[in-house]
Amino acid sequence: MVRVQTEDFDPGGELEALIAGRTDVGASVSFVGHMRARNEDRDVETMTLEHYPGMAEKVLGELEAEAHRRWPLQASTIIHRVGPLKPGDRIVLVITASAHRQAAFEAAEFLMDWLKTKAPFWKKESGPTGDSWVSSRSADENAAQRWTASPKSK
Amino acid sequence: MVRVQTEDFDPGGELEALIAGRTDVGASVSFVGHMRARNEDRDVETMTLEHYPGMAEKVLGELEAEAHRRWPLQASTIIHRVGPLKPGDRIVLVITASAHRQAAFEAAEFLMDWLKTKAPFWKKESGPTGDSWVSSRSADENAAQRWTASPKSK
Amino acid sequence: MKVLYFAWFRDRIGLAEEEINLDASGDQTVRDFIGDLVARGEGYSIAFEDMSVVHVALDMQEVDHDTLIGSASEIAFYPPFTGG
Amino acid sequence: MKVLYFAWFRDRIGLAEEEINLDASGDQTVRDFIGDLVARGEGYSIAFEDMSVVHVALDMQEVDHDTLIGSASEIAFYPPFTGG
Repeated sequence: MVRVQTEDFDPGGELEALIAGRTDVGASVSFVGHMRARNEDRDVETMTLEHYPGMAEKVLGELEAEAHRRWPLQASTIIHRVGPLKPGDRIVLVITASAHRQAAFEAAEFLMDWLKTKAPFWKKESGPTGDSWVSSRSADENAAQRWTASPKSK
Repeated sequence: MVRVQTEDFDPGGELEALIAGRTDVGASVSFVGHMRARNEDRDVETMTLEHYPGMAEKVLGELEAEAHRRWPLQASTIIHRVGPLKPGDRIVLVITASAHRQAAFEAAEFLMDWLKTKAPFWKKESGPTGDSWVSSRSADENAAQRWTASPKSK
Repeated sequence: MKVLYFAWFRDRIGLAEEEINLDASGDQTVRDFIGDLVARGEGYSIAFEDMSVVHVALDMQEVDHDTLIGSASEIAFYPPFTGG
Repeated sequence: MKVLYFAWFRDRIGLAEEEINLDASGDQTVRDFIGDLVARGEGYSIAFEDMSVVHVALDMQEVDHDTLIGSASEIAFYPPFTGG
């Protein structure tokens, strides 16, 4: 399940909704991205997330489908917020559920790495020194490259 | 924070309690182990978790401290349930919080791998064919071995 | 064709979207089309100054600069993604 | 010394814990002590049949079978861990 929304989300509630009543899930991994008050030595008062409506949902859906092709996942959730956020706010949620933990961990990492480099979202930071668009990080590019080969476990 | 308890836990509530009010956390990973109704082709009606009181808490505390030595974690939670559990019940919770996602992911995996092989808990499964103590899995031993070298990121 | 600008493309060009008619042949590449845009004014030429950070989607599918626009109904320009 | 048995050690021996006095010298190894336990009866000998799965903690610290018991006040026997 994929959602792009301005509202906050409830990580525990989303996990519950995803796997309630199931008795085949042995492991779930929930990743939450949170907004920090400092980023690369700059104070950030507001972060505004822009997205490409339509394409964002499409790409997240494709990433989720790819994760299910690569790992034996039983269920997954991807939620990305857009609009203005404050320090401490939740930004993104990825949940993966599987029979065993390794698939759940790997698929969650994969989804975050690819989401960062392949999904049309852009961050603008506003602080005491003005507004600026966040630059892409080479660390994120490198992390995404890890997954071009076949997965470690299946 | 480490806890061993018979009661259920609330993954979302524990995450909230762990990082509420903080603005330096950029990433949190919450792992939940859930009880499955089938394990290695056997139906399981009840799983009873036994532990070594005192030593279980001590070892979990040592594992948590080791994770904080290896990765730049800002906060963490480990909760392990004991006593009788039913299919679908939550068994274990590990939460790691860090400025960046890679440390949070790696530390959570590390904690689960070491917890499985180094913390004094034992599972007994009860099903239509009787009771039996769960055997340790070589896959868990191998997973734990990964972390004997130094961590991938710091 | 609907033309969309995201993030600092929108800031520099001063528009979130506009409608631009292509010649009907459809044999223009993305690169050709950017050339036409740059001729429209200073905002455009600043936006497309460093082509290494110009990313493009045709009908919501990422393409490279040599792709033919063909019969796409929507083209979008944006910098590298920074979500997550 | 307090002696604890967990999981199938407890089932086979039929006790969760017992108090056993060691000779005061403290120069017995874990392996020596297991030998004494096995002499106590069939439940013990079944429990300690396969020494490769006999894990031991002295005062809540895992040790190997050659460790001297010394002045430990608690010894625990258990199979490999299966929590998590």
